[in-house]
Formats: sequence, structure tokens, C-alpha cells
Amino acid sequence: MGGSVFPQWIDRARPLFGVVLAIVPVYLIVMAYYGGSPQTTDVGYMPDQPVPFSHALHAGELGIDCRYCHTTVEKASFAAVPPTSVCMNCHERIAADTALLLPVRESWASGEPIPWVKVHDLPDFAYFDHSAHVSRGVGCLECHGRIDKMDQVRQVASLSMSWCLECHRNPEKHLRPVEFVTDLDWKPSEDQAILGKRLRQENNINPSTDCSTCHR
Amino acid sequence: MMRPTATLRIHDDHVTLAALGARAFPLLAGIGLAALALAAVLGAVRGDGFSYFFHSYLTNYCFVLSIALGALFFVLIQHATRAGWSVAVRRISEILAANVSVLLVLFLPVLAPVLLGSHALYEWTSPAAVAGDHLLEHKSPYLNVPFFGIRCVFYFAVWWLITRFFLRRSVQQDHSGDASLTLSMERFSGPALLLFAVTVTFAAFDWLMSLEPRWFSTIYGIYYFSGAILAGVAAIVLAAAALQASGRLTMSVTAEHYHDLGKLLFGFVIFWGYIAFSQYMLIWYANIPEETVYYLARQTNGWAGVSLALAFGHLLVPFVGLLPRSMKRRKGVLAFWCVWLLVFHWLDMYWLVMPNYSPDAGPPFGLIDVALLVGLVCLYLASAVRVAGGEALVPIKDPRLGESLALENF
Amino acid sequence: MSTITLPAEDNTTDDPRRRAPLTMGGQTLTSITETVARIAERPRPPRAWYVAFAVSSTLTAALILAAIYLIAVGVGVWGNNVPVAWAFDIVNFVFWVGIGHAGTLISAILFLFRQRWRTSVNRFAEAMTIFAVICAGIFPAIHIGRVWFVYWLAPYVNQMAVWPNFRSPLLWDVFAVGTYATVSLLFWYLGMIPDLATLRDRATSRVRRIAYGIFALGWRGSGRQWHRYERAYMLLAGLATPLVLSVHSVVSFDFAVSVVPGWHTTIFPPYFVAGAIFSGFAMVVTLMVPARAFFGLKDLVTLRHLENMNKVILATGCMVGYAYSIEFFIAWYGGNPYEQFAFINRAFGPYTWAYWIMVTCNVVAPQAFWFKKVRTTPWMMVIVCILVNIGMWFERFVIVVTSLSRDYLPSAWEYYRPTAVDITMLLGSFGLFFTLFLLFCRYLPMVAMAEVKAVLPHHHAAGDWQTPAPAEPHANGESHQGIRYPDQVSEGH
Amino acid sequence: MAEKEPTIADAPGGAVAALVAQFAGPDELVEAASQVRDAGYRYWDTHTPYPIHGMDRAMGIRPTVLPWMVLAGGVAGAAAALLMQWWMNAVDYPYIISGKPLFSLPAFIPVTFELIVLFSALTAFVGVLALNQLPQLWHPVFQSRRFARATSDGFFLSIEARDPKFEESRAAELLQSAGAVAIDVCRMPATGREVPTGVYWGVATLAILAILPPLGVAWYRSGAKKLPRIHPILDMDAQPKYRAQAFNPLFPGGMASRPAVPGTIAQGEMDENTALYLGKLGEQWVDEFPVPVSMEAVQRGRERFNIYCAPCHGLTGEGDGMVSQRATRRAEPNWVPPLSLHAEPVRVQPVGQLYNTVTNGIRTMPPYASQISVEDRWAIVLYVKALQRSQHATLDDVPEEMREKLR
Repeated sequence: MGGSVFPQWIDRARPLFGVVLAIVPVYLIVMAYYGGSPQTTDVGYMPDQPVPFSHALHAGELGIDCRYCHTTVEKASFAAVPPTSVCMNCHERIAADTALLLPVRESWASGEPIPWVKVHDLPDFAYFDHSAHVSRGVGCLECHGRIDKMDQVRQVASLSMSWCLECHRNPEKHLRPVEFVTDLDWKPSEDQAILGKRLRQENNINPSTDCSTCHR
Repeated sequence: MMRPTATLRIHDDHVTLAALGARAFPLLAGIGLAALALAAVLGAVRGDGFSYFFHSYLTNYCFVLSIALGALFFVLIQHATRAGWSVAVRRISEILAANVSVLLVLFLPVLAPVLLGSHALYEWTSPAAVAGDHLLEHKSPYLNVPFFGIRCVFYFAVWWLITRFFLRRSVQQDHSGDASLTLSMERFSGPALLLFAVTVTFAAFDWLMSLEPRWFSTIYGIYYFSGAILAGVAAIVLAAAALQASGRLTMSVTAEHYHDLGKLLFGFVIFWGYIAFSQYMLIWYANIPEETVYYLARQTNGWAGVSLALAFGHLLVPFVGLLPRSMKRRKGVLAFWCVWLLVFHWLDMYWLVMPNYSPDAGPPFGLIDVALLVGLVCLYLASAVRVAGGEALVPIKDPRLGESLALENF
Repeated sequence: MSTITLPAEDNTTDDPRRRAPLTMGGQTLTSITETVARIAERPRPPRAWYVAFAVSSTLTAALILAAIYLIAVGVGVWGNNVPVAWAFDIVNFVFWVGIGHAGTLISAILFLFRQRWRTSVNRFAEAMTIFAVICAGIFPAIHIGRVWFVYWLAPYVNQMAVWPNFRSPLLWDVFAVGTYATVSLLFWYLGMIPDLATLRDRATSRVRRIAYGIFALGWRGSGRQWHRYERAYMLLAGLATPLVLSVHSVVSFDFAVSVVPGWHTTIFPPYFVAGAIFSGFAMVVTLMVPARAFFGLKDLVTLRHLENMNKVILATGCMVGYAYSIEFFIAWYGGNPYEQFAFINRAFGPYTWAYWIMVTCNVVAPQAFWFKKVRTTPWMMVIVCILVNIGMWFERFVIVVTSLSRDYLPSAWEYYRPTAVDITMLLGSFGLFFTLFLLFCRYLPMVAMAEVKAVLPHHHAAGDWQTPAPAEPHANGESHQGIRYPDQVSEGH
Repeated sequence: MAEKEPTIADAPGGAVAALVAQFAGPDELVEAASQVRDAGYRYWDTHTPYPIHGMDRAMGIRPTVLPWMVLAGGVAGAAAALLMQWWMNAVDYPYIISGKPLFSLPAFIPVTFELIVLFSALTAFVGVLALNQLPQLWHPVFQSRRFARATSDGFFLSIEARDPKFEESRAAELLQSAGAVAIDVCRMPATGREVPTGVYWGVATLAILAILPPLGVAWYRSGAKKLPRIHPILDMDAQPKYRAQAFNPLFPGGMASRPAVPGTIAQGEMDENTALYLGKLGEQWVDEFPVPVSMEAVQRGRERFNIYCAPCHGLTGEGDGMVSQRATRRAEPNWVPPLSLHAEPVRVQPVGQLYNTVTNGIRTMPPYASQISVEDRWAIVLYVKALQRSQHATLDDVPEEMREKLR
């Protein structure tokens, strides 16, 4: 049986096959990185909330400080979602009859909490202390973005480990005077590098990068 | 079945020392004795109770001994593997190995003072040092003078028996051509290797490791062995090259043999590096004070330079140097690397012994070291010349000689 | 000494005046091809193959089920406890990695030592290596507990912004075993390309021609190809030789860099390597003896080959015995009470049975190979080799379990008992090994045909002292039957 | 066999591609190879079942560059390993482990060694295939029927037609005189020369299909998503534990955080000090601050006031906060604008009463006890007092040296 089972063109097509074979692993790796990146999987999470609460209105237009509602941010490890009573501080009298606020009133009446959907949710194996950051001058903006411009809250940072570490290793870029932590519109009055360095020294900020800092 | 050319080669070759031996022996013996005498005088002048002399002597003795032991191992392993390629150089290694009686005599300057109650070399020989020292007391059933002496006698007896056996049989075959002698050497080579392993290990423990009697390392015997085989093979190459330079063996030993010996050198350079690294790495990593103290002494007070010199000179440089094929096939180049390796093997012995003498003052070196090296090497060579006598320098009737003469590397 | 005639059935002569033939039965180029290729070309293997395959694949299935159960439930289904956190898993890992050392050793080191007898057994042993490394790789991967994160061991750019710890011996293992598996596979495959081409050219069905054709890569056995091929083969052999030493040394570092009594001892690297070769060769012989009888390879894999391997087993067995003794001696000599306790506890403590199985099988049993009769009698050598394999498994068991079970703190002392999952996975790993091995026997050339042909006497006679009788070719076109040569070969220089 | 004429087998097909000659044995082939080499051909080769000793010389093959490639591979492996370990463990992720230096050469040697071997071995393998131009599944010599023996027991020599010196009859003559026992003429196949367009179409289709996944990911990445974060392996991501404000179906209201049992007094909240906690002593509002009065307290009070009070009361306490303004704008029917804090009734209130208002609310103002701590409430009262004072200051309040200016 003379001859190869393979036709002659097989050899001519070798460069083509070679290129395809070389591209396939590169393609798969790039896809895994691109598709698996937290930029893809995490950023942009914008769930519908039971009440169409607008931060753009309350925090933006009305200028209510974050801490009016999220009262624990400065002293607890978690940033509390306000209880219905805080809503009712105003909405007992303002827009008290609107349909949009019906779930709030129902909650107020029944005592059942409003099932808000958590947007910035870290994995359970990561320990995060909110107060440690806010009370040292890491602005809300650094993690949450311009909440005061969002009608519906959306995750803007990846909240991945490398993202955390980036700041823990070089905190200067992300520091501001403590009194401005909630000021989403704040701009440094001097070079951020110099300011950050000074603030870091003044406040003795030495973020740990030990595993047990976050995984405890 | 030998090719006619191969058979002719061995018949035409100049394979005995003949007159050279008669000339060289008195010269070597004279120089050796004179150098030893000079060293003894220098040692006495120092006025340190011969402490430096003994340490330097042990360094140089272990160096010379390692050449003989390396050559002995070469003989044994060739028989154990029924090697054919090495037959042309096997007699050289047999002769280099069979100097045990002289080595025993030369060991007396180490052994006798120990027996006579000197504590210059070994701390554990001093009852004052042992008393109250928990570790030394614990080890005293092993580390005591009488048992030390008995073991020394045992090592030399074993080596004497083995080397005699192999040299005698081999020479006998030169005359009788009896192939069954080869068979008997092959059969004995296995048990001989076992005895060799045990004696070399414990000799290294006794003579070198016990210099620092609180320290220990299970790989120590293999460490000494790995350097010894390197020294032995290097000596075989140099001996063959020297004999060829004197017009002997010019047809029997070819570039192919040098190539194979060079490969062995290359392999054992790596093996030494592997063993040395294993010992260092495991002690460095575990970081237990009772073990690291050994390396601490060798990387402080100027000893770090010696340690680094060993890493480069004993491993990295010869590794690169012996890697190309052409380096192994050219006699002159290979001889250079053999001298290089012997120098660094000597430094290795020095590194084992001398930090014990001057852990704080840094590496000492003086005329006394040179005199002892020259003296011991010359006496050893004189003995080798005597051992070779008038016999052939190639096992001329070995049944596998033809195979060796026709050796061709791929 | 002109022509030497030998008894046809035995080439185990010790006569130093001649080299025993490497192959028996008057082999020719054609007969070698026929003998080896026919095994892979049978339309269906004999019934015994099916029986063996059924058994081994059942065990493999058990392994898979046990692994799934373990992954689903957790590592707690093993008998591992505190402080014996390493037990069967690491024992099996070290055992299989050790078994995997024979192949590359035969292929690479014996190649460099010009031991021509290796040609008949190297393919077989290399295949074993790869299968053993596969079996070995399973255990540490599972032992990490979250097997789905096994890729974390690799240093890749990740969103956690962390890198593996290169100062950890466990990561060295990843690199060592990974490199070893890769290089062994390359070496095996490169050596097989000419033989795959043989199978391709003999294939009668289109499927086989395509399948073997693809894997033979279009090999034409051309002079220029052989030239580079031989050089590449030698380079790979040169690389694999230190590699094979490094792999088990790195495995030994897992133990020896620690400060656990009984683990931290400097002789571990060479001792582990010797043990690995020891167990690997024993496994080769154990499998080779039935395989050569079963597949009709007795003329290619002769008693001489087996005897040579048995000698290596004897030599490495003595090295292992040496290491045991030196360890014991230094444990006393070192004067460290913990070290002393560890060794006394090994020999006379709760695991005394394991220790004495180990000593009996590893040190005493191979001493039988001092006798030529045992070295050259198949059933005897198989018994010894099986004992050695058992002993080497127990060696790892003794090292791992006895040292861990008696921690520094007596309050943490615990006796280790394997669970059913442990035992299933041990047996299952054997099942996987034999399954792969049986597939190899069925579809691939078991003997390196091209290499055996190359050591038939005529070939290397060109520059050799053994000039054979002039060849008498019977070349006559279509009915070319190959060329007969005298069956007298040297086994090495 | 030299006297016997070789058989020449030809087959139908296109142009001649190669001549394949069979030889009786290796020695004959080596001899023939040196003849063909001397004849000056370039594209020719020998084919044997195993490497023939001496063939390199006979064919005039120069030593391959492969060893140098492998050496380069090894050096690259060493460099890559050392750089990688240095960068990863000593620079980018420095972390002290078991007291070892960040760059620990002894510990880095095993991996360095393994990568040297790995890179060298891969170079050797890829290099030998590349130099041999493998895989090459089709070759003219495969056209020869007898060539199949080249991998078993035949010894062949082929001369390809692409050789500039090739001429069929001359080449055949040369092979005959060199002692060939048989010669096969290999011709180009009539069909199958060109790569079928289907292959290109297939590759193109795959290429187009391959664009879809990245496009999909890009789309998902760019927009807002209703799906919570996708972690393919959740593992310990969701642990069986409850965090603050999490949902737990076991409890009423689904609240995982349990409220304190009624009557519980947390540490530090034992409100025995009624002046502090209630702003009262008996039935009387306290008129003195039960906390230290300091500038820091005023600052703190201002900050808290701006957070909690300013939305309605305005930053100056005039009652013109943003919320109030918006409610007024929207004409909320239930909305009652807050009283100015500067109004007389408020100004005269004792601090205890102001504190009570913050704590418990008053009229339409809700209580703020849950949002503001006791200390902060007092701070706010302090700040309110300061605010009020600022609107009703007398000249006596101005420091002496400044009074002149005001006049």
C-alpha cells in the first residue's frame, strides 16, 4: 500500500495549523483572565432594591451626610443599613402616602425589616473593619465611588484581594483628612502624594499585609 | 576476540615503569622524608604543642588517603559492573590504591599522639574535657582512645586485604592469563564494596567528624567519599598522562579513555556538589543551633571566603569547564582540570579540618602546610612506584583488554 | 576466540572472555519488528488481558469513587489525625514517585553508562515511570483538601496579588514532580517516535494508519533526522540523569528540612534516591517477569536483563540498609534524646510491626540476590521483588507515621489507623497504575524496536573490536526478508 | 547482488518527486551514501530503521546546533527561575516565612535546578522536531510501496526532484551503480495538492466563533448587572455563619442579629447618672453640662449637628435645612417646618431640656437616641448653645482688644 494516508496539502497547511495551535492556549488563557477577572464578575453589580431609594437625591441633592443613616460606620466593623425608623424620621411626614414608600410603611407597621439587598458584599473568609478605615481617613469614595450620583447603588470597585492590597501597600494615594471622609466631592488642596505621606505619618498608618489581617 | 590492531597495540606498547621506577623511588622518598622532617621542625618551632602541625598533618593525610580510597573504589566498581572500557587504566588505579601499608605508617603521627595521651587534635581524648560535658560523656562509649585505636587497625586491615587481593589477582593474571581470576575479582567486588562503604564512613566519622565532637551529620561519610572518588579519578588521569609523557602506555590509553574518565570526573563533580548542598541545605533550613554551629564557624572570621571558594572551585567552575566534550578528550586540558580539582579537594580537606584549629583567627596557611603536602604526596608516590615494581602498567592479559583498547565513545 | 556459540536458552554466562548476547533466538531486524509490533497489532488481546483489565479498572473505579467521596465530604474521611496529618496520602505519594524512578534511570543513566542491555527494557520502564508519576500526583493534590484550588500552587498572575512561597519544600515538590513528569513524557515519546512510525507503516486499517501516523509525526528514519534525534536523545538523557536524582531528593527535603525527629537528617536525599531506584527496579522486575512470558518477549527481554536489574536491586538495597544503620548510629551519637526516642520508638514502639516488615523486606530479602540462582530464576526474583515493594511502602509508612505519631508533646500523641477510604485509595492507585499499563501493552510498542535493532551486532561493529562475520543479505526485491546476523552481541563496553 | 539489475517500479501520477532506492544492508547503504554525497546532491537522504554508525560521515552531515540551543534553554531556565523567585518572594510579595531571608538562595536552588532541566528538555524536544521539520505527515518518499520497510528492516536512499541537480535518468543511474537492489519512482499525486478551501472556511468559522465569547464577556463587563458577583468556586465564600444584619429565617423578622433581651443593660450604659442620661435631676432639667465643656466638644458637636440636625434645622439652625426646604417646596401637607433654634422659647431652654429633645424628639421631630450616642447628644446641645449665642451676642462677649474694631 504505497503512499501516505495523509494528503499532500497537510504539509502545506502546517503553518495554518501551527498558528491555530499556538493561538488556542493563548486564547484560552486570555479568556480565563478576562472573563474571570473581578472587573467582569463583580464590578457593576446593581441589584434592584425593594424600595427605589435614591442616594443621588438624599446624599447628593439634599446633602444628607452618609452617617445620618449609616450610623455605625465610624465605630463598628460593619456599615449598618439603617433601620426603617430612620426612614420614618422624615417620611412619616414627607411623601408619606406615596406608593413608592409603601414597603417602608409596611415595615414600619409590622416591624419586619425591609429586605435591602447588600451590594458591597465581601466573601465570608475576608474580614473587613469599616471603622478602621473611615476613622483613619479613607474616604467613602475610595471604595464606593460617587454614591451621591447614583440613583441605584452599583459596585464600582472590584473589592478583590489585589485591590485591597494595592491600597494596603501604598495607602498615601487614598488618604484624606478624617473630617472629609464622607465628602464625596472633596479635592485635596495640595499634592496628594505629599498630603498622603503627611497624613500617614501623623495618623501612624501602617496597614498590615499579613494574611491574618483579613483572613482570621 | 580482539582485533589484530588492538592486539598489536598492546604488544608494541611500553607498559612497565622499568628504569623510571628505580630512579624515581629514592628521589620521591628522599624529598618526602626531608619535607616531613622540615614540617616537624616548623611545627616544633611554633611552640603550640604541635597543635598546628597535627591539624595540618591530618588535612594532608586525609587528602592523600582519599586519593588511595578513590582509586580503590574505582577498581571495585569496575569489577562489580564488569566494565570493559576501563581495563586499560585499571592497573594504574590498582597501584594507586595498594599503598595501605605506607598509609598506615603515615597515619602514626595522628594515631600515636592520641594513644599516648595528646589532646591536640581531638577534644574528646581529654578526660578533663569530657567530664561534665553531657554530650561527650554520652559519646564516650564510642569516642574513647582504645576503641579509636582498634577501629583504626580494623580500617587499615580491611583496606590492606582488599587492595592486596585485587592487585595480586590482577598481576597474577598478567602472567597466567587465567580468565577465572577476573571472575573471582568480580565476585569479591560486591562484598568488598560493602566493607569499603562501612570503613570509609566510620573512618571519616572518627578522623574528621570527631574533630568537632558535639556536631554530627549522617551524610558525612558520603561527603568524604564523594571527594575521595573525585580525587582518585583525577589521580588516575594525571598518572596516565604522566606515564604517557614518559613514553609509556602511549598506545594503550587513548583519548577515549580520557573522555570516559573525564565524564566520571564531571559526574562526581556534580555528585560532590549534590552531597555538599544536601548537607548544607538541610542544616541551614532547619536552623537547629547544635547543627548550624558547624557552618557558622565556616562562614565567619574569614572562613566564608574558603567556603565560597569551594562552591565555585569545587563545583561551578569545573562543572562549566568539564561540560564540553573537547575538554574531556584532550589530555592536557583534562590534566589541568584534574590538578584544579585536586587543589580544591585539598582545600575541601582543609575546610573540614582547619576551622577546628583556628575558628577565630581565620584560615591559617604556611610553609608547614606545603611541606606536609609535599612530604605526604611524595612518600605516597614513592610507595606507589614501589608497588608498581616491574609489573605491567596495564593488565595485559585481562580478557576484556581488547574491548578497552578498541573503546569508542558515542 | 573467534566465533562463540552459546546455549540457546541461556545468556546469563559469567565467562569474562566474552560478552553474553543481548537478545536470544537469532534475532533479525525483521524478527524484532514482528515480535514487538505484533503485540500491538492483535485485533483482540488474549482473555487474560481482559481479566486483568477488568480487575484493574474496577480498582480504578474504586479509586475514583473514593476520591469523589473524599472531595465531597472532606479529608476527614481519611484516618489522618492530630498529629499524624500526613499518612497514607503522603506515603503513597512517596511510594509512587519512587516507583517512577526506575524508568528514567534505565533510560537515562544506563544510557550514559553505555549499558546496552537497557534497550530491551527501557520503553517498558519509562511507561511505568509515567504511570507511577500519575498515581503519585493524585495524592498530594487531594491532600491539599480543596483539590479544585490545586492551580494555586502555580505562580500565575492572580487577583489575590500573591505568589507562592518558593521557600517551601512543598512547592519545590510541585516543580520537581511536574518537571519530572514532563521530561519523562518527552523522553518516552521521543524514544517512541521511530517505533510509532514502524507501527504506522505496518498498519493495515485506515484508523490505525491515521492514529499512529499522527503520533509518528511523519518520521522517515532519515540519516539527517537520526543524527539530530540521537543528539537530542543523549541531551535528554543527560538532563534526566540529574533530574531523577533531584526529584526524590526534593521529596526527601519535604521531611528533612523540618525539625521533626526521625525526619531531620542530612543523609535523606541520597538515601531517598537509592530507595527510589530500589523500589522502582523491583517493580520493573515484578511486572517484567510475567509480561515477557505473557507477550512472548523472552528472547528480547532475557534472563540476563532480569539478572542485571536484580543486581541493581541488591546494590541499592544495600545502600538503603546502610542508610538505616547510619541513621540509627547517628541518632545515638548525636546525643539528642528526641532523636533517640524517635528511633527506638520506630523499632520497638507501637509501629514495631511496620518497622520490622520494612527491615526484613528491604534489607534482608534482597540479600538473596547474592545467589545467582535467585537472580536468574523468575519466580524467585518475583517473590523477592514483591517483598521489596512491600518493604519500600512500609519504609515510607514508618518514616511518615512513626515520626508524626509521637510529637514533641506527649499530650498530642496519637496512634494512626487507616480507614477504608485510605485502603481503597491505596489499592485503587494500583488499579490505576495497572489499567494504564495494560493499555500501554495493548496499543504501544513495549520494546524499543529501533534501539534493540541498533545494538544487534552488525550495527555497532563499524568501529568495534568485535568484527562479526560478513553479513549475508538475502535481499531480493519484494520478498525481502531482512538480514540475518549472528546473534552475538556485546552488552556494553 | 551487484550483478543483478535492480527492479525499477514506477506508478502513474504527476511529475517525478523523488527516487527511492533500496539497498541490501547498512554497509551497502553507507557506501552508496558517500557516492551520492560526492555526486553533489543537496536534497537527498538515507532511511534506516535505526541510526547507522558512520552514516553522518558518509553523508557529510555537520554536527547539529541542538546542543547550543539546549544550553541556551538551560541558561534561560536558570535566569527565569532566579528572577521569578526573586521578584515574587523578595520584591512583589515580600513575606517573612520561618525566619528565612526574603531572597534565600539555598531555598531557591531546587526550583532553579528544576527549571533549568525543564527549559533545556523542552528546548531539546521542540528543537529536534523543528530541525527535523517534524511533523511532516506527507512526503514524496511515502509514495514508494516498499518504503514502509524503512522503519522495519529496509535500508533506503532517496533523492528528491527539487534538488537543482536532479535529473531522473542520471539519478537512477547513480543509484544503480551505487548498488541499489530496487528503485521506486515517486510521483506527485494528481490530487490533494492544494489545501481544500473547506479547511480555510473551517478555520475562518472557528475564528469568527472565537470572537463571540470575548464579546459576550465584554458586554457583561461593561454594563450593570443584576447578578451578584460570580465566583465559580464559592468554597468558603459563603460560610455557615451570620454576619451583622444578615437574614436568618429562624428568628422573627428574619433578623440574624438578636436584639437585647428587654431590661438588659450593656456595659457602660448603666444610666444611674440621670443628669447625663436623661438631662434631669429629679424633675428639674439640668442647666449645667454634665460633661466636660471644651473646644473639642464644640467641634464634635458641630460635626454631629451638621450630620443629624442640619438636614432640617439648617446649618445655622434657622430651620431652613435642605429637607425642610424640599418639603416646603413640594408643599407636603403634613410637613411642619422646624422651629428656629434661635427662637426665644428655645433659647431659654435649659440644656437638659435640649438634650431631652434630641433624645426623645418633640412634637413632629423624631427621637434620635438610636442614631446619636449620649456624649454626642450633649456635644450637639453644646454646639446649639454656641449657635444661639452667636446670634445673640453682646459686646461683652467680644474679647477686649477686638471691641474697638467692632465699633
